[in-house]
Amino acid sequence: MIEVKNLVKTFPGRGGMLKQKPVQAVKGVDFSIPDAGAVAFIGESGCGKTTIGRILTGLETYDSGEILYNGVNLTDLPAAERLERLRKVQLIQQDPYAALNPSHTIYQTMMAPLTFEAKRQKKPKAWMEQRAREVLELVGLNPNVVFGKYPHMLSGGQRQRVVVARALTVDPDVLVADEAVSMIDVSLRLGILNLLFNLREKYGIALLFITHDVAAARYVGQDGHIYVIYQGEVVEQGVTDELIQSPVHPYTQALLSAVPVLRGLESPGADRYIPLGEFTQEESTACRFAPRCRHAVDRCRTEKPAEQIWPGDQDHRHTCHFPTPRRVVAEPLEVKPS
Amino acid sequence: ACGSSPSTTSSSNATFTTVDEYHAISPGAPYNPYNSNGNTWLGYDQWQLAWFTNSVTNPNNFIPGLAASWTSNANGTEVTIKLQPNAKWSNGQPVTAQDVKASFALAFTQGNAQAFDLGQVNIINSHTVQFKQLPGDHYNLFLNQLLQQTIVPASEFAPVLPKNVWSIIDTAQYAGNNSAKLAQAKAAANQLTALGKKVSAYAPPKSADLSAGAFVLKNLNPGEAILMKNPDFYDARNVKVNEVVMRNYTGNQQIWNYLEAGQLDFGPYTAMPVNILHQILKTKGNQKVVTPAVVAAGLAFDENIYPYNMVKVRQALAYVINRKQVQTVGEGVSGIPAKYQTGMIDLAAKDWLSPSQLAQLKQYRPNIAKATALLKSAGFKKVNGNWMMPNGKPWTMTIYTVNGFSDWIAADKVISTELTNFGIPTSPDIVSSYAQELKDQSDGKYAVSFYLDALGPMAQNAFNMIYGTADGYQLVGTNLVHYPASAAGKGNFIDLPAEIPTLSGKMINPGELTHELTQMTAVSQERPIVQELMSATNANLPVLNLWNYANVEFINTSRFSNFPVNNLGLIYNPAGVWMQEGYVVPRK
Amino acid sequence: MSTAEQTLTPTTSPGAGLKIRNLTVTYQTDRGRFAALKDVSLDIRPRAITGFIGESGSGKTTLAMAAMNAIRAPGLITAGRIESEGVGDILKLKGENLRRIHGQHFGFVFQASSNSLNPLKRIGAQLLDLARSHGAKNPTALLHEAKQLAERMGMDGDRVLTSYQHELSGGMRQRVGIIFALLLRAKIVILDEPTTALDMLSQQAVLEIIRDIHKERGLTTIIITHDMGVVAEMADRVVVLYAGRVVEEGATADVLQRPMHPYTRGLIHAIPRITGDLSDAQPLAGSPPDLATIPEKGCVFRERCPVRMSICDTAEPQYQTAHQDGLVACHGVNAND
Amino acid sequence: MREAIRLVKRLVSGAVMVIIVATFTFFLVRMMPGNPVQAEYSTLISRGMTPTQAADEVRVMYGFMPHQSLWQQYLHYLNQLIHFNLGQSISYEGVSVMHIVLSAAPWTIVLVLSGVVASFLLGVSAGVVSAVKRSSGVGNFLTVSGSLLHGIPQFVMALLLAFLFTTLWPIFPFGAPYDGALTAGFNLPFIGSLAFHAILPVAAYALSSYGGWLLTMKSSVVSVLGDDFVLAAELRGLKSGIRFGYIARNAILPLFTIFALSLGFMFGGSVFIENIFDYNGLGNLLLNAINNRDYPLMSGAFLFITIAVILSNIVADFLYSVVDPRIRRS
Amino acid sequence: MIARVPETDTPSTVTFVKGESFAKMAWRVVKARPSRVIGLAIIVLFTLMGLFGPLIYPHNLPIDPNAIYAPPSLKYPLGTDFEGTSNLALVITGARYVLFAALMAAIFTVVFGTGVGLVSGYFLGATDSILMRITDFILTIPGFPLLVVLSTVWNFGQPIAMGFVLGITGWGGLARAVRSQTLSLRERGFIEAARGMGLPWWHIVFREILPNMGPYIAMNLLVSVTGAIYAEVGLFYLGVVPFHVNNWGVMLNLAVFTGGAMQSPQALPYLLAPLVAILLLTLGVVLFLDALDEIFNPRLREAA
Ligand SMILES: Nc1ncnc2c1ncn2[C@@H]1O[C@H](COP(=O)(O)OP(=O)(O)OP(=O)(O)O)[C@@H](O)[C@H]1O
Ligand SMILES: Nc1ncnc2c1ncn2[C@@H]1O[C@H](COP(=O)(O)OP(=O)(O)OP(=O)(O)O)[C@@H](O)[C@H]1O
Ligand SMILES: [Mg+2]
Ligand SMILES: [Mg+2]
Repeated sequence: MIEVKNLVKTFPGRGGMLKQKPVQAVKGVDFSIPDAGAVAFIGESGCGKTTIGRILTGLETYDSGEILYNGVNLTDLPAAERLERLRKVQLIQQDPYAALNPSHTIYQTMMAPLTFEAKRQKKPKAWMEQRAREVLELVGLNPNVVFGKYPHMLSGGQRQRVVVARALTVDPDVLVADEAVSMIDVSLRLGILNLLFNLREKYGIALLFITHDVAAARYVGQDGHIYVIYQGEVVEQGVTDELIQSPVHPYTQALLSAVPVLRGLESPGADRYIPLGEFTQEESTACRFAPRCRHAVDRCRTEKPAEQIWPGDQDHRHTCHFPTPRRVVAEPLEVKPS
Repeated sequence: ACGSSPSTTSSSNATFTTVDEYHAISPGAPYNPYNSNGNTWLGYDQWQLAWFTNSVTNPNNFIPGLAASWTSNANGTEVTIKLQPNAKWSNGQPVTAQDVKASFALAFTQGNAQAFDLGQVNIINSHTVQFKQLPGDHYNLFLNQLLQQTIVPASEFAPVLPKNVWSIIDTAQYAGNNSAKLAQAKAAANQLTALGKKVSAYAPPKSADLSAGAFVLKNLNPGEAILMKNPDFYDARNVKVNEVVMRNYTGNQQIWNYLEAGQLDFGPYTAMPVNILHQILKTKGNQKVVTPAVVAAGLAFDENIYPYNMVKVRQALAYVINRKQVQTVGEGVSGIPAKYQTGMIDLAAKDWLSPSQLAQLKQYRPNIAKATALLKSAGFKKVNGNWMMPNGKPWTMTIYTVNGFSDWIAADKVISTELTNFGIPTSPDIVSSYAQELKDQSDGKYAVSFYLDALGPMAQNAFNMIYGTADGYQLVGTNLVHYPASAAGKGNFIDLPAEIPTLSGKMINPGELTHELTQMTAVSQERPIVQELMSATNANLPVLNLWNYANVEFINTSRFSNFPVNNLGLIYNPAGVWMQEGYVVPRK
Repeated sequence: MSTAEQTLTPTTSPGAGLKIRNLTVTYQTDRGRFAALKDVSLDIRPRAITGFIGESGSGKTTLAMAAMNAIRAPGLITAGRIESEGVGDILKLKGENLRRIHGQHFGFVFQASSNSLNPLKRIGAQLLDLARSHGAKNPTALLHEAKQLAERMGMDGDRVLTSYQHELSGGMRQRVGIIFALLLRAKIVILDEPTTALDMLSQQAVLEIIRDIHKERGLTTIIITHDMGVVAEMADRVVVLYAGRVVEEGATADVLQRPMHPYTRGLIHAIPRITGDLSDAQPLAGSPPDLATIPEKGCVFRERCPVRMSICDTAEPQYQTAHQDGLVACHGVNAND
Repeated sequence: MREAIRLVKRLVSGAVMVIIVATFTFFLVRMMPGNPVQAEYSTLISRGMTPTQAADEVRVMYGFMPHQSLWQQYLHYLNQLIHFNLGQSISYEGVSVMHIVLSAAPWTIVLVLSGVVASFLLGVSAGVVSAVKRSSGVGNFLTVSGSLLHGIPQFVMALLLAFLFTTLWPIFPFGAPYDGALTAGFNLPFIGSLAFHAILPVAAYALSSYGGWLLTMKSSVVSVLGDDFVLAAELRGLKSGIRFGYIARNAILPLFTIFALSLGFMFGGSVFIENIFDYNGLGNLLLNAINNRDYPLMSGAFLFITIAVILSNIVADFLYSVVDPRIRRS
Repeated sequence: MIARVPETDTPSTVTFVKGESFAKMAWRVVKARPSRVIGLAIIVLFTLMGLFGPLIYPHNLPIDPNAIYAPPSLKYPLGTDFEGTSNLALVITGARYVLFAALMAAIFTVVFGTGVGLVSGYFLGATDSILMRITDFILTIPGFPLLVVLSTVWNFGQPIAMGFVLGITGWGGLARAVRSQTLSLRERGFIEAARGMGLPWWHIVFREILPNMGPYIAMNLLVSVTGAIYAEVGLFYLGVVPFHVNNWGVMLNLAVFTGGAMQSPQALPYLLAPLVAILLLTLGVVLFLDALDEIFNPRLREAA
């Protein structure tokens, strides 16, 4: 169980003495990942999803807010113990090729963390290889086949499986999957999603799924939670299918509209709408989405909306002055095979 | 007729091309003979009172320069010179006694005049000057060194010479016991040093490259200096050369290049291997001129270091080292294997010794059997082909020599091979500089090392190399003092016993005898002492001479004729001096 | 918006079709020479949007490049003919003639992430280079048109023209790429994975623009992608490639609704869907094809095929008509009929 | 404004570096064994002077030898530095180091600048050819010859050329930077002679660094050729001239900094070439200073080179940000 | 609720092969082109020379005053020097000092350079600033003159001292390059992954980052070997450092400055012998370099 309260992260501008403008990447985000639960972050490029994921895995520091890992704030712990606990949160990166050391064989890649794990747990040498085989089989790879190979000799899907297997060597409680399938070939994508789902189901590993592909998010956590992030803030959250079916924030609606429609198999949602323009990074004290919102009125441009609960659903929250549920996602058509 | 000559500069027959072996061209350096880079050339546009003929027995044999004649009193402590009556600077002004006196003041600032105990300089008349040694001293090379001083125009150096320079010199020369005066003397000496610094840094105005010599500097660039005949030179009518081109060089090979190309009318002594010599002599017109050089290369032994304290060991080594072979490899061109081990060059030995005395000298011809016998008698043993010392330890040697002295390095390698083959594992080692070597030697760091020896032409200088500071004898004030080898920084490393035997077995004190030589004014007085020292050196071998140097110089006769090839005393001097004597005539 | 339309409409460039016959392209590699495309025959219909779909390495880019006769070493077109209206057999073109059709007949748009613009020159200057290379009579008019196109795509035209490539975001670069492809009124516009590196919103925006302009100019458009969603959303017709072979071709709706090749079927089933039953989706078995390990004989898909038969091991399936005007290459289809 | 602040910052840090280098070299050169007096003494001896005479001669030099403690000397040196004074040379008695260095610099510049420029132009053009034709015979030949030439050390090249063209076939003059009969100045014969004499040393320099440029340029061009925008330019049907411009400009960028730096290091002279061809440039000067243990001259020459390098670095940086828009700010 | 089966892509019948040994693989890569084999052969030849050369000759090489500067003959294949010693023997026995010093120099360069570059690029911050200032400093000071000065300050009796001096002046460029590579590598996924796994810094730096710079470092090692040979031979050639031992630079120096090889063809073999040795070694390195990339980069060498 990870609880995050009011997380804020500002990147100092780069360039030494003459700094560029600082970037406020995360502006006070609250969320929690229940044990064995699934949480998805969706939002467009640059909204701060990766930053949150990296903070959670300890790869990035944060400015303020609180992160409780099983109720413990890690900043209070001595460094060694903090690292120990952070290892329970593992990151699965977007690019499986970059995530594997090209000069190491899969065997070497697997052994690196296991050597330290064995030392920590005072396990014999034989345990290491056995454990490596175990996790590789768990992710659906044949250790005998892949051990001697270099990453470039594997397909994208296999690589991503190796990455997951490596993460599993440290017995993580949480996997943070940052765009974990967007670089995987279509035909293999579903396999990885499947794998993640299984890990959750079978081994109780919680999942933070970061993506801009809503369908994929739905696939690993139908019963989980989706957080829609816009410019470093959560603009809407809710249980996955709930949120997909009846989003109330125009930004969520735009995101969902953008999911391609499989013409012939689906018909587009009635209220589908795609904003054409490039979005501006201008700081605004009012609703940040107002400049791009087709429904914005004067109030949106002057007053910042507070977080509200959508009536009737305790889990469904949003920050919109004029929340309106709209049907934007595609509807499946009944197709009769000829 | 010379159209085919490859000379790059002027086609004029009267252009004489040479290099100055002591002197690289430094554009930007002042026209000042006291500056170590100063662009003046001795024997061309820088002129001395007279020119030494390098005689081994007569230090006072000179060719007149600016001094037309000179006289000295019986014990040589007073000298009077008469200047050439029509000596002029190149601006037409006469060279006067004033110039001479100023030049000697300048010599004091450079420390030169003190070296020969110069006391007073008195102007007798505009062309006559009298010199006196310091009261009480009689240094026998007084005249010799005095005549070799360069004369510069007083007017030129007036800006750097204070009016009271002579009173400073006088104060500095106080040698009594009055401590106040001693302090003043010290201060004055410092003042002179400071002056010396000013003088050598001084750049006379560019307009006045004044010369009293045969030539005047006309033009200078990093590659060449061009000197024109000085029409105001006192012997100008003797000089048949219109222009001298002084080539710059940064290394010997460049001189070899010039010589091979036949570009040099005179090539001064340059170290070179035999193959280059042959190459040079192949070029049309090139001709070799050999004059003796009064210096030898030797090995010095530190007798503080076991086993070199044993005469038999040194002698045995002399029998093992094949000096002919060493010379062939080391100094094939200008070396002559040392025959008599007398502490002087062999030519000097012939001059100083009678034929019967010569015959008595041991020649230490290569003889392994003798060496073996000597060592065995000294308690050495040969085990597995290598010698063990009487103390039971194996005998190995390191022979030190100096970086950049290629003849020594080559010789060192040959000697090492010879000794190793003889059963003494030996390796050469190379020290960064000669100064470093001298310092390390005097600090007793080397058992065996290369040494410049038999430095003459004067006997006293030659023996001083062995029996002077190197053996612990130093002049403090007017007293000869002996420092033991243990005295730090005093330089005694040869450390002979107080008395050593001559060949006839007579025990002599070489340090004292050597000092006595400096007091002698006549050759006849010196001869018995020199003979005893030679004999003792031959018997004891404190230094083993390897070869005597010769000056191998080159002339090219295709553009000029009438070189003073048979006048060894003259040809020892720069070519400008030959021209003063009427030599060197352009071919038509 | 309306002003832009006015200037753009007068000269529409009616798209041209492509007739590809028996095209074989090989690559020389350290491991030998492989056919990246083998005996491909295909018609690209004029004024339609055709989608090329297939896994990585299936030969989509190679096909597009070959269509423009732009295969470079170590690749080699070893056989085939490609005809297009007005230019004849493209594979016979050389030198200046070939250069001229690049840009004038074909417009090519690179992937968003790739740097298809000279990093050292401003966009405007590069547009002028383009104009000069194709002998445009009035380069400034062209610039003006580019600016309008940019505004039309939701960008600030002046800013874009005076920008360097690195000053633009991925979505903007992609749009600029499209401007370059359109400016010379190319008849056939080929977009290689135009949206792969973009997020959903930018992707939809770019697709939207492509669709509009395609319609407006009557272009022939080819979209290369491995995202079935993009094809489904955009294309009139879809070409499915597998290991250098066209395995199925037909009208998009037909292919999506009634895929005939087991590979196509697998692909469609492997799409995570935003609605509907999750268990409908099934991953495709096996790994993507590797040209080096492709069997010499027989069907290239058989290792992953759920309906493999013994004939698949020996004979390569031939093209046969399907979906009325499309085609499919599968022994299984034959058996079903 | 930003640029200005950046420039000032660079200059300040450059100045700090100069002080550090000055300090370092000051102490380093004084750690060298031997001293100017010893060195001079050695020289005199090896010229054949008797040790006594030589000792007399060098005694004067003690006057030049600093008697203060090393620390005092250092402070004095720094104080001089701040006043742009590099002190006085020991071996060139009484001449200021600045004067010596400045009079040596032109020789180096004539020699090395033409060498650097010639090798750069040659190397870069050959690099382009060898990249474009990399699978043909010409390309292979250029690449192989480049690697081999790159492998030959400069002094070997210089010796080789000198041997071939002054001794074996005496086509070129040797041993002086110009014909001695001429007067230095802006007159045609002088400049002509200067150029004629410079042919061999410049060729030696250029040949030994040509390979480096060739290889760098080749790999740069090859990597640019693989860039997408090159393919894009082709597929847009850009004329080959324009395309070549694209490639060339992008490929030469990475070489630009190296070129600027080598211009800076140019002030270090080329010890070997100057030595072998007898130019009184900075390289020879420094070598002589080292041999003579002329501390002020050594420190001064080091400092001069360092300043040149630092300045060229700064200039390179700024020029780079001019030619590469990606570096430019705001 | 949803039925999903974990799939395994291949049956587990194949047994795990760890792959061929490094040496085997390297040899396979070298064998692929004759030029590489020649390069390797040359390098091996010189290595053997350095290792065993001095052993096959007596400590003091025999001299022959009757064959000074002898031309090449059966007895003296490369002619003789100023004392009639075989040039071939000189080249062979001289190889040890030259090569060992050069190897030492290269090792110092590479160890300093990669060490500083790695640490600086990985830790960034103050460590980086300090190390980079030092690197700038090394880069700013003119190399060769500094080398001359340093080489007089240190004593050069041992090749290791020579190597150290050469190394200490030459690591700046490599440190810079390694740092920038480290900077780019440290942003790469697998480094982040390793950090996320809680692996210690030294593991990340030396086991994850370093192997990826293998070809680069190996190439630098070879190139600095030749660079060091030139610098070293150059120093001896100029004669600015005292020499105690026979080596190629000393040969060049003696050939040119005392043998007059430039002036007389007689001494030419004495000059050419070490020169040819240097050129040959250069050639060997140039030819062999080509194989390095493939040896160290698994992507470039495809298992057959
Ligand atoms: N190290 C950094 N330094 C400065 N700014 C950064 C840094 N990392 C991220 N940012 C900025 O923070 C913001 C959020 O970035 P983040 O990577 O979290 O976005 P994201 O939602 O993951 O985007 P994408 O979908 O493109 O991956 C962006 O504006 C980005 O430019
Ligand atoms: N330059 C090349 N050298 C060698 N092989 C190549 C080259 N370019 C492509 N190939 C090979 O040709 C085959 C088809 O490549 P192509 O780029 O057309 O595939 P693609 O379908 O576009 O894949 P992607 O989706 O990854 O872009 C691949 O197996 C690829 O490895
Ligand atoms: Mg991200
Ligand atoms: Mg592709």
